[in-house]
Amino acid sequence: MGIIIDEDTRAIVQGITGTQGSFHTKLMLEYGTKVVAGVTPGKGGTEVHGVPVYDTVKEAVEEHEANASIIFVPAPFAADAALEAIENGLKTVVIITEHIPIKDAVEVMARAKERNVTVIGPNTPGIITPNKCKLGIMPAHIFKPGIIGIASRSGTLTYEIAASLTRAGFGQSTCLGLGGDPIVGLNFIDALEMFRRDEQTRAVVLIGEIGGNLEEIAAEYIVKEAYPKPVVAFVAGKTAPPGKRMGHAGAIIMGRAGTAQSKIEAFRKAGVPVADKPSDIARLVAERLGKNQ
Amino acid sequence: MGIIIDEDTRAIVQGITGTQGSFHTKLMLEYGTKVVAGVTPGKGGTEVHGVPVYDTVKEAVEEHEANASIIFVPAPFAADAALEAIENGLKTVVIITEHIPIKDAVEVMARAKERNVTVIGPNTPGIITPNKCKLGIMPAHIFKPGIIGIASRSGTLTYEIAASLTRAGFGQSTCLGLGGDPIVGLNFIDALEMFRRDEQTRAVVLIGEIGGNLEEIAAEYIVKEAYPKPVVAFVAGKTAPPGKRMGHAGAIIMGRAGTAQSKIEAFRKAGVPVADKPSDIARLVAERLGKNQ
Amino acid sequence: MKLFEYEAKGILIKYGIPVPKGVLITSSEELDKVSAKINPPYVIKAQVLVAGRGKAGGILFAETMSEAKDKIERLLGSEIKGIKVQSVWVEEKLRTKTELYYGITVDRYRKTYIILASSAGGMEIEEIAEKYPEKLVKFPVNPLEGFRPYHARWIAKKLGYERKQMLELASIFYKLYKAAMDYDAELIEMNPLIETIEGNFVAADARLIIDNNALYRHPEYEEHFEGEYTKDEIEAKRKGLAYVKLDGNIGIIGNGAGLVMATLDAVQLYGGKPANFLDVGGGASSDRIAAALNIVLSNPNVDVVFMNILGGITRCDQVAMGILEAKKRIGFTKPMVIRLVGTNEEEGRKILSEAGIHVLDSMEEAAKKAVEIASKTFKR
Amino acid sequence: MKLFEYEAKGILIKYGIPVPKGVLITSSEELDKVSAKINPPYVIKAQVLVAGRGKAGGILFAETMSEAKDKIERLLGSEIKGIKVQSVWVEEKLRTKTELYYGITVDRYRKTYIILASSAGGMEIEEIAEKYPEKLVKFPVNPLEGFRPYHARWIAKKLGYERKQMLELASIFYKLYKAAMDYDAELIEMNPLIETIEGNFVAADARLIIDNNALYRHPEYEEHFEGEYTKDEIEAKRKGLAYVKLDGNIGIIGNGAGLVMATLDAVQLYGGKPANFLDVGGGASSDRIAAALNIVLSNPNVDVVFMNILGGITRCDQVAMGILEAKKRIGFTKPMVIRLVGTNEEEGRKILSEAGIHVLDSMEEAAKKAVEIASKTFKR
Repeated sequence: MGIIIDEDTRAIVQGITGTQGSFHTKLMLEYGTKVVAGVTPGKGGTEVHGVPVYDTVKEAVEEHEANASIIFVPAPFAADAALEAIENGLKTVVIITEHIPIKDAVEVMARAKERNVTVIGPNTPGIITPNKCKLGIMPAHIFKPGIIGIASRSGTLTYEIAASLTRAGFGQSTCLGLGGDPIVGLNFIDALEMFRRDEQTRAVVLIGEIGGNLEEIAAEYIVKEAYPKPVVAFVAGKTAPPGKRMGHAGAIIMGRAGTAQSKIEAFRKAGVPVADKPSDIARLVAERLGKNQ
Repeated sequence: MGIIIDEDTRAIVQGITGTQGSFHTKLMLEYGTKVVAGVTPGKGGTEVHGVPVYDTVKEAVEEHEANASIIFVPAPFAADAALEAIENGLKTVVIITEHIPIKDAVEVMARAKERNVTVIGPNTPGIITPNKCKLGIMPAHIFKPGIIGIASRSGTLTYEIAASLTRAGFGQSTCLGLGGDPIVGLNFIDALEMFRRDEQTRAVVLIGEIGGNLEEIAAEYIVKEAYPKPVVAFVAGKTAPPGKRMGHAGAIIMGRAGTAQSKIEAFRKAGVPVADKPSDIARLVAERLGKNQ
Repeated sequence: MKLFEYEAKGILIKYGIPVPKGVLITSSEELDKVSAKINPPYVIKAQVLVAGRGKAGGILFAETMSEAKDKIERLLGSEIKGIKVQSVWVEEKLRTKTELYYGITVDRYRKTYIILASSAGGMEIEEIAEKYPEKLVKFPVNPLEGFRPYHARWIAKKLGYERKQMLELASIFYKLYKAAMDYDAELIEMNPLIETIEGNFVAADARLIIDNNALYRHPEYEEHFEGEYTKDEIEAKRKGLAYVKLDGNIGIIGNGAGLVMATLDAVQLYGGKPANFLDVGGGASSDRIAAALNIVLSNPNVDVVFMNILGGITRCDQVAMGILEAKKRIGFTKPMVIRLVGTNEEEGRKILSEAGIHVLDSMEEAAKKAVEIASKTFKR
Repeated sequence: MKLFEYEAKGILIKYGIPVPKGVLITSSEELDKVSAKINPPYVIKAQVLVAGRGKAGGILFAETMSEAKDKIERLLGSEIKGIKVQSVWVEEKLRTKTELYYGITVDRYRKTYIILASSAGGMEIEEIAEKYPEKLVKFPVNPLEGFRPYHARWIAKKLGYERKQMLELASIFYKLYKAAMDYDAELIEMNPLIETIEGNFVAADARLIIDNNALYRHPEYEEHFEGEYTKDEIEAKRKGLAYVKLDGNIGIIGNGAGLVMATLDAVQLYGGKPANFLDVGGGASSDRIAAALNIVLSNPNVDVVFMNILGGITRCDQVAMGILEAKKRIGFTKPMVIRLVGTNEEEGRKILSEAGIHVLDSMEEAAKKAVEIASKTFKR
């Protein structure tokens, strides 16, 4: 099981001929992901690691059955690539690209909603369902199949936590990078909803950071729905000063909104233990799973 | 019966405080149309012929049950008024206004389609279901209830033909002005579809003119569907020179397309008799009805 | 509103679409501009807003500057299809490999803009559609999604181009759509859009018609707009009348475009020839009626005026007063046939009959009568 | 990128939104401009990009020109919240009836722009939301339909205005949305938007933050952009690094924004104080690592550098080489704590241990160590 992607995911890679696109196509193929085609305008007719390249998504999906896309296209063209994927019927679109303007992202998300498309990112490491499918750029070896669902706004911090969970014997059902931008396709609630329905997932780890109030909204949701699976959280940015962007476009404290303190408090009120440091997550998960059984 | 409007139509008038809006509100009320509210931005709280006026459609529909709108708003603001009506759930929108830019009309029609809204016009005299409801500016006394459905791209020419039908003893189920612009909400096929389903309608009169190819497409449809009710047509503009706009924005022969000859030929091929002059319509209808019975 | 080729090309340049290097010449004093800016051979094109300009001798070629001078001078001041040539566009002659067609227009049935493209260009789109239907790419633009770069690439591929050429072509297509939307184009065409033997793409001819109803958003063309019409037509437009001059001798006035067209048709059916189309529009005042009569009668070919009014919003008494007003003001003596029914019909008839003017009931009867009078006075 | 008040107001003017008459003064030589352009009383506002400027003494009032001169000169060259005042905006003081709030920002949860409006303005939006929740109008804009004039009218009515005032306000709201979209605003605010005692509406203060990711669409602000940052921060940005200076003594470098934030948090958890945030991003080359070290070490407060690398796309051998490169180039002697795991971990460790640099496995262990070193060398 796991969520969103699995053995039946058949992906195209948009921007496949670029350095990143080509490199990660190779890694995804090695992991067993079914990459059926690539798209780079002007490079139609070539091949990348044995994957045929097309000029347009329309041509690619006419020739190959595909249901997902992963996008490595540079920021000024990435939203357009996403719209092309959406318009051509791909149901999961992972946008790795960062630095996409907000206005463009807003349009992509609205169009995706209209067409019932799941967008992951932008500015995400992607998604992995260990040993089944990887649509992303994460180092695969730190993951192993298991019962923990992870949803995160961060990249390397997620690897840090996933690796420590794996070391502690907790594999993952799916690890989902929501993306580090203010506007991303999925939020914590979407992830919680999907992990709730996923039988393989027995506990959920949420990795938040400063900026926005999606953590607070998730905490509300957990209370309101009496969320049936244990949830453990980590929030990065306790030391961040207001008004300064901490790397991610989405990681900024504006006025009084978006502080780590507010998020941690909200989680704790909702009965979600919040780890002080990444290495505490595995212990908290073990405790909660013990409690729940 | 009749199509689109009836006794249950509850209309708001957008642009009700203008000269045309106010005058025709009076005439529509006198005809028995249920005009439940009016909208003119900046005139909220006033009244026109006893009809309460609001600043926004949202307020009007919150206070009054309404399902239709008729728009008398000046051209630069008319498309916006139509979008306001569409967004606020009104299911029939009649746009009397002429001179609306094509680009604006295109947007209105696309939005209407998305929300399943019937748009009549722009640049239309409106629609009348005799003795039941009138959403338009046509002189009411020339119509009487009966079995003829009329769909027309013209205004006064329609009155000419409706009056001669009435004089000949043929009343009308509904008389629908499609509008004189290149982009209008309903075309002849839409009208034919609706008249086909309407039990009261036993014959259909189509009044076309030069410009575009909607008459040709209607003729094709009549053949393809073996249209079950008699259809009689008139086409204005046999003497029109190419490249000159004959009053209506939609009435123009561009290159080889849109001539009256092409339309008349298409109708005749489809077995639809085409009247040489308006006064012949009644005779042709009588003949066809005789033949059909 | 139609733009001149050189204006349309100016807009293309603004959007980054390649056009041949060229210069506008309005008098023989400016001939030096040509050699200063462009090398031979030359294409010399009369700037007139008529279709079929090429076949009518409006496009000439010159191998040398002196040949070009001769031809420019010959073209300037000549007439193409009855239109005086006020200016000439001289441009470099490119070495053409292929002529393409690319245009954006309105699809009435689909209620949207549609893109038409073909690898066979240089002739009218209807001819392309007839002769090479398999080469015609039709792409209706979804109004809610717009025209995207990937749509442009798909069309460029459909035309048979690959790699860099495909990208270049797609970029031109995308820019043209932007221009079309920004300028409220009813029609925008590059025909031919040529592929040079070097493999580049250049819009060798350009056509742009701006939606008249959207002209208020493009005030820079207000003056231009008037240049396209005759003096009478401008005068009519100012008064809120729609007037089109034709070549017969029966002046026609009516209310409503469809009715006026049908009136013209009826006149022709009975053997007459309309001198014009004139729609007074809805709810015309006596003043507007008088103005209409004035304009129609200013055409010396008019032998009889046929006025066909079906009063809805328009009131017959206002029409009657307008007729008397015009009679008084311009004192015309030409015969009139008046058909007047509808709102306030009684009052209108009374006003006219008191002034000794006879009014008819039926449009057909009135048309017959007008033709009868016209045929008696027909001089040419 | 934050614009100065006077820049934001310049944009509002361009869109036809009323703002008080004003003039920018950058030196005391320009003081004459004030009396030439505006009548007293005056509002004098320091142009600094900090929140809470008013409370920090950055907004002064003057009844007469001579009073204004004094205050302008006092403000110019002073510091507001540690920022030097380079310019002062002087404007007419309007007679205020009501202060409103109106702003457009991003709604992350709804994934769209949202309009926030309140008949209680002049304080921060969070304060309005807390104190007068019933007066706060929230209007999320449907991205596929856009913000329409009728939406603007509905909001204006919700704020309690009728007739001409409602229309005027709605027109301002509509124009501001256009400005927000055209300028890729992440936040645009008129606060206060004042209703004068004459009943007109004027944007007394304006704030505009342009989405950094969209700056490539607004090249006119490229230079401006750099003005907002310290020299180090600009240097970092040029190298593709995200750097934020803080006030501690432990220099921190890591890969990935979340990981670096968590590293800062861990240092603080163990009682240390971070000197900065520095994210080298994904796939950093040895060159970028060296540049990162260079920037962090240019801060004289730094007593120890803690580098926390979890190699995914980033390769540990590249990181190791970058460290050696930096050591060679800038010859630093400050102590370093290095945590290095992930892709090519073995190679990286080997390179460093051969150079005598010790590498740790665990982030927490490394954080503790860094704090320990820093507390020993902490001087202030």
